[in-house]
Amino acid sequence: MMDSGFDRRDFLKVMGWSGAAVALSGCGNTSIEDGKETVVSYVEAADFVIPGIGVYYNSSCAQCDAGCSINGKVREGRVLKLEGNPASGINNGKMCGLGQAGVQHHYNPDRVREPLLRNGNQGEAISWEKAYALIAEKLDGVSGEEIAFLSGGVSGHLKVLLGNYLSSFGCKNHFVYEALSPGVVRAANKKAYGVEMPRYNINKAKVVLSFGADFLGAWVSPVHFSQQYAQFRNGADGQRGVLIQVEPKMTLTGANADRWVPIRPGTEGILALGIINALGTATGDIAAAVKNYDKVRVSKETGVPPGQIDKIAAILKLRSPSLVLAGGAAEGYAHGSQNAAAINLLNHVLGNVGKTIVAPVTVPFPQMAPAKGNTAALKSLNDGLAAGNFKVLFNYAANPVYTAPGAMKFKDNMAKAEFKVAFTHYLDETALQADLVLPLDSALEDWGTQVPEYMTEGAQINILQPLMENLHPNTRGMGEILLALIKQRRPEEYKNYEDYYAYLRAALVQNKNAFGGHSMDDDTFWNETLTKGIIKLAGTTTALNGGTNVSSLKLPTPAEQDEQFPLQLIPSVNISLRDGRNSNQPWLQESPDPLTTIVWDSWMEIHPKKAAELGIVEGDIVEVTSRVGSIKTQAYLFPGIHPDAISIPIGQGHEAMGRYAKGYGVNPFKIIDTVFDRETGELAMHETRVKVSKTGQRVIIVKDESAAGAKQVREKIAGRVSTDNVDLSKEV
Amino acid sequence: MHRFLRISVLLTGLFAAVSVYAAESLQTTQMTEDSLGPLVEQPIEFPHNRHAGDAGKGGMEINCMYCHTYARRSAVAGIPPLQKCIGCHQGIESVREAPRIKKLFEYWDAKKAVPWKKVHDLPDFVRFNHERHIKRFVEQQNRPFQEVCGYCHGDVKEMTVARRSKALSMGWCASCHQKDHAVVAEGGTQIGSQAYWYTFYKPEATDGSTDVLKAKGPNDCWQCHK
Amino acid sequence: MKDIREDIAWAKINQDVLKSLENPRKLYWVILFIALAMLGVAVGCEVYQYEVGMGVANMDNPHMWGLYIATFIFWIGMSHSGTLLSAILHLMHADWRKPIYRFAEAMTTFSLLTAGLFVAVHLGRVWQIYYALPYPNERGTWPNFQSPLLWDAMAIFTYLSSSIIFLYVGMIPDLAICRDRIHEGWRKKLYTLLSLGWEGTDRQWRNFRVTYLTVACFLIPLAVSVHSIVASDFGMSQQPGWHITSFPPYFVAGALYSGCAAIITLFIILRYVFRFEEYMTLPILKKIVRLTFAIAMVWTYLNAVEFASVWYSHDQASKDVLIQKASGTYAPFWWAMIFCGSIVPLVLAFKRFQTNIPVLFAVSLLLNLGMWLERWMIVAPTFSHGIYPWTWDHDQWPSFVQWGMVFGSFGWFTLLFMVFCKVFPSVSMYEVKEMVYHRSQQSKKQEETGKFAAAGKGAH
Amino acid sequence: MSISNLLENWSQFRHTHPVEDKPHDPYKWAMSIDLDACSGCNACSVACYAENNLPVVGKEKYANGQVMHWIRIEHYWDEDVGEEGGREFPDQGAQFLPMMCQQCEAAPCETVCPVGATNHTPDGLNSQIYNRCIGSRYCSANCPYKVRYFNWYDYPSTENIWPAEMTQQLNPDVTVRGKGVMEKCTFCVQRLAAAKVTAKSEGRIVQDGEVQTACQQACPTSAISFGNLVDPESRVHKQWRAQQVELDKDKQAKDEKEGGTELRGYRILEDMRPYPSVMYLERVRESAI
Repeated sequence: MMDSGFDRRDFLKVMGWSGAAVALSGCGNTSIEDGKETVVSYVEAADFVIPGIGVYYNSSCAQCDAGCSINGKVREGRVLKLEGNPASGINNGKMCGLGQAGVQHHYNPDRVREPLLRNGNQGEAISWEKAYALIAEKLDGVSGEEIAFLSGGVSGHLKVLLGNYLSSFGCKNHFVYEALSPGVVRAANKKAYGVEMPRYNINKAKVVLSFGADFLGAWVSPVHFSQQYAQFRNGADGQRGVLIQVEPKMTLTGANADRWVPIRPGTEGILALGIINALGTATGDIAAAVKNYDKVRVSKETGVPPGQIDKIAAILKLRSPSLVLAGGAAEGYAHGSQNAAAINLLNHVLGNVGKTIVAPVTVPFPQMAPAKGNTAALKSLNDGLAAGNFKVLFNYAANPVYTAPGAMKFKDNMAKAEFKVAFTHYLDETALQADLVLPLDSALEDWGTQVPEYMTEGAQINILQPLMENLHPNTRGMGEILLALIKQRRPEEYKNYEDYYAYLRAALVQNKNAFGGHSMDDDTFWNETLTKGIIKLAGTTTALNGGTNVSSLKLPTPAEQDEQFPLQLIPSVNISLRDGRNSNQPWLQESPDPLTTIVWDSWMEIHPKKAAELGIVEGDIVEVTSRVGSIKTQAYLFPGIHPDAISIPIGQGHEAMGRYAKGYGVNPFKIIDTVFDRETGELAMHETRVKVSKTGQRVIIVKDESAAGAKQVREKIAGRVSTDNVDLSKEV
Repeated sequence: MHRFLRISVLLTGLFAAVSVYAAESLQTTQMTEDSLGPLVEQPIEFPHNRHAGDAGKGGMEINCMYCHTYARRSAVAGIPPLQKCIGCHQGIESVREAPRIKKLFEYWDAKKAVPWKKVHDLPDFVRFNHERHIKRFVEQQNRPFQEVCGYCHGDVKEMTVARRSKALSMGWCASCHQKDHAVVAEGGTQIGSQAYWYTFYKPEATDGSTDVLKAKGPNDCWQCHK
Repeated sequence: MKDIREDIAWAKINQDVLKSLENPRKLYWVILFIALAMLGVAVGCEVYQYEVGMGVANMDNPHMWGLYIATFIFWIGMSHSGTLLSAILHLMHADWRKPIYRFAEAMTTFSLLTAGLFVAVHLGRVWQIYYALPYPNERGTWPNFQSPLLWDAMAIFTYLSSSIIFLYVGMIPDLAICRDRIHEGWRKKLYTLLSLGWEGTDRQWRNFRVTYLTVACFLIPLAVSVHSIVASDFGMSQQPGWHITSFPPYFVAGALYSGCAAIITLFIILRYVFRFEEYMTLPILKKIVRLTFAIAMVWTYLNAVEFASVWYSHDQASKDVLIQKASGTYAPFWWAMIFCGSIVPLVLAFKRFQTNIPVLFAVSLLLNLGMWLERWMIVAPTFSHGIYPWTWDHDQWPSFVQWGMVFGSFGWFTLLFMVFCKVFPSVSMYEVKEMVYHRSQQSKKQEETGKFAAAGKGAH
Repeated sequence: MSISNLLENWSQFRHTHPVEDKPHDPYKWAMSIDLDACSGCNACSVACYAENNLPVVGKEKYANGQVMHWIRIEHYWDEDVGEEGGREFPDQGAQFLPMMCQQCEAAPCETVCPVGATNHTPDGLNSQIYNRCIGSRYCSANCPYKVRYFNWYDYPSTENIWPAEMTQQLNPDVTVRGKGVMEKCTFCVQRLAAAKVTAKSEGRIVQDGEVQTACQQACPTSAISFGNLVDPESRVHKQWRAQQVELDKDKQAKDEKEGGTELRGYRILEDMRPYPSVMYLERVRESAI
């Protein structure tokens, strides 16, 4: 397909004078014109470059951590559209909306284009040489302990390089922070199965009982799970899978469930134990642990009717194998670990371990394995900053000023570091606090490798490669920057690598035997790798070896009614905006939230019954007050939420990050209590209690849903049929 | 009163007749009429006549497809990369010092594409497909390139820089699409089965004696406007 | 009371009518200026809309059509009364129409001109409006003859041109009078040109009568068809509330209704402004009022027919639209329409109000308002509450651009009408003369027969 | 452009729907959407924005109902959820429905356009010709599904819709629409055209799976199938046949049967006789739980 990477870069060039003018004059040029426009032409062109015909490159999606492989369509040197790469086991050629919007990350008009140095409140454009020199100067005489590096999840060669850079000045303070991470579930899984993230075979389960795991929406690897879900619905042996979702606020997965069970927030573990009790198949320790969780008590504490518990137990008993998942809604409490442990216990009791929960494969290069982000890291960083332990702070792919709970006062603590460097694409909230802002290449311009945390049958390393020439001449790849920085410290070791591309190529080609390139020469192997965009490996399988130790399982009985703050705040995760790092991509802003169809704003979901009690109607601007603060947003009456809870989506309320993000909606992180999971130290996102009061203002909510209130009213628009009345076996 | 009625009937009839005549006759005039476009000044005054012209007139009879190679593979004909010009011209010493060639090499040395101006620039909502037309008329009907290309581009081998000489209006395109064209002519390549034609009209053997399959061009709007 | 005094001298008629062409009073200029200002608002709105896009009118999906189409129907409807008075009543030999038909016909022409503008204003790409014309072109394409909108355009264009011809032809003898009475200035030239050398010879009168009659005959089917076609814009679609077979007669009745109401309004204004009490007499007014009342009842009946046929049908979507009209966000307007269109005209049933000018003036304005609301209530609720519930939208209201354009259209109409009244005789002189002559002949006859009868009686 | 040509072509343009005697051959593009698989994730909609140069209109215009999504995800609650005496919670979930132009065979929009800017193609698509459109919006007024979107503003020149950088993303195969024209889902006609050109040059017809619409390609649960209904080998053809849904019927024979049917294929607003080309498969819910 191509000769070598360097020639290829030439072809990535945007051809013609302005690709933009060609496309945009759509309805402008309405008659024959002679000699007004210029023809797209080349100086030199490879055979496969034909004007008017797309060229496709395989790369990887960097919009979230799921690690989907993409196939980018490039025309005349411009990347137009991303499709899924069918060769990837993770997304099999499919793409979510978030991934599609990757081009808007690349073409975003608000990207930082020059290295910026703080000068008062202004950023002053400086050269890269100066920026690098400045970093060297600031690091000079600072001990390794005084340097902190904050990043989002990193993996692959970037992680290797980063580790080497940090160790070059003896820094061990690498904080890996993801605002939304299944940190508690990982820990509970480690205990129950011996691995942090086992492989879930949703497609092989006949019943999936999910405690708030939004696997179709934003949980772990949604595109992969969505495909499994489709197979699960068709049924491996003709029997359609049954999905039961237990959660206080309906997620996208809940909306697709056969039975959505609203539960009192925080009592998920109790219900899990209640189901074990109702199953009656447990023996020994487990039976003893659940013996007090009879239907009546469980029903009283969780609010789930006893009949419902029986039904769930019956269907789990009847149809095997099943799969029980613990997700965001169950883990977000001070006793989140206990909840997750109780839920995992259910899998053991049902005998799902080894059937639908199987051993994961990992890439046999531990140094490349993903550094998994969590929220406990944020707490220790924040504590360190507050104590003034860090003089220099690096920040990459995290935006803690926006995502840290308001009560942490991260912004103030960050100011205590003397020199803050942000490697960033946009001037987000955190970058605005930095002293030096270094602009990064977009994921579609950069080289790199990715090792996804959640992998399918085979292990894979994803390749990131540029789909087009740099849009802005003065941005650089993170790998490129790290290489330059590490050359400051260890020039001898890295002098052979002219740039990150050379480093990456050398690193991969060196190990080509491990990557299945035995019989190929270096160039062939490299070209093959780039063409495929994925390196598939046998991988090593970590066996499951967890236990069913129930001695430490202690589930608190739900707290009594809190008079002052009567409602539980559920910061919900929106399928497209997630933790807000992609909020400046207009396609996502205009993509309606599937359940409420609200766009470009935040809202507060409240059950109609509760709303009637409080005298709230749709569009009322309400003030949501917690112990740490208050925010104002519009109320939306939503039947899919427990009456004791309200929910505000995360991802909006940016105070920076450009024209498409700034000033839309509110940020619920601002009012989240700093309560942590007792075992893991992860932030307990659902532990905040709030009160809601009307402000007297009212707006018309901007949403796609109509005055009919999401009812079909007359004729059949969206049909639904019960399994009794359908024969799926005859279907094609 | 009768006279009055007579006059109005007469006038109405006359109007109708003129309209029908105008409507019917337009077709033929559009087919043949040449509509000369303005002269377009190009960065280099490229002599098409030297390259493609008849040998008798000092031309070299180079095939259109030699340079405009994309036309048979893509909707867009494109302009040959500069590389192609240089490929020949670096071996042709005789004209090496000619001003136009010197300019050409200036672009090459600067590694800058020549900013050629579009001459046949259709509105942006019109999508003409070169590939299909060449496949249809050059490969299947075995007609010479210069005739097929010339149908829309005029007699380029007589020009220096190209100049539009056909109307290229919608009616002009449509008038050709409405004609029956033989599917395959002698010496042409038969491509696939007949199913290929069914997209728009099944070809009909027009008269029993010749037994030649003929078909019209597509006439659905989305063929060209999307 | 008599429709007109029989003893008015012909010279006085000429004098009275031509007086209306004299230099205008101050009030005239004031009104003209106001009308111009109103038009200015509309022009401003149109320029804004043209530059920025139709979105500024606050239309959306599903509110694809708005006040433009509603007001378009209103003006088309307005035009019908002129034809009713001038053509239909002409054929029926109702000679009381003679003093008032001229301005009614002018009204027809001008309201059609106004309506036509609304078509242009409504289009998203008005600069491509010629695509809708069937003429040989270099694209080799025709417009779509299946579209009711195209029939509409054709019908309106035909109706407009016929109306203009009818207005002009009927004016020729009067123009000749003007030519003869006015001796200088641009008007003299204008009248000379337009009167086509009218001498009043027998042959000219004979040809004139034939032409006039022919155009009148031609105009009547046009008038009926124009509004039927406008109705088929709606009736031929599948939308709930539109897909009703009674729409064409309903629209025609509505058209005549609003036209008659407008005639009453203008009658009163002209009568006052030009002191036409001698010609626009109360008995004539009474006749129009009674006609209006009759049409109002027809309209009410057809309305009831429409509701009933929707109510007793199985078309749930149409029923919902009807319920929505009566109880949803459009309810105030819908009930206002019922009130203005069906309740207010009941006033006209009382004899003492039939000649009460202030009451009639108020009533006629209310009727017009009601008829405008009727058109809006046909267009908007169907869009807001269509077949597909997901797209229901009851809270999208027209923006100032739409209102400005509607407002301005009245200015445009007034402007045209005011100019017409100052340039052309708004009362038909020769026909009033005819009327006076016929009436005097008639009364003479009656007197004679009366005498004869009396005499006969006496003889017995 | 001649009278005789008009009369001749009239029937060709107007009667290519199967209700008349002219069946599609060799192509009839059709779709089937499995609502049981659809999770309502919006990936299709975003893919459509990317493929078809749809403008992002922003909050203010969205509030005015002027959004331009060619494919929208509707969600429905059961009728009794939240009603007086009804269920308190939507405990059987929501029902998602991707709604786009149904490419009706007897499309209500086609007959009413005054300039013939929307026509039926021989492939059974409902074409929308931007450059012919004069913006009367009659088509949308007459569309039962309200899936036609009007360019209320000149989006290319509106601030922040396509800033200079973002214009580079625009698909050159799709015309960027200016103000005052109607637009709607095209079944990605630019992809169909490209596939047909390839197939034609190889002397065959387009095979199943050779061309995908953008929404279909993105859909993570593969709920959308698209293909040639005429081709007996295509998945869409098999699905329609298995579900006993016939294109040219306004009432399916299976629905007439006593006791209903076990098949879940249906078309929306079928009884209005637009003969839509999109078949939906009903969502299934477990009765045992």
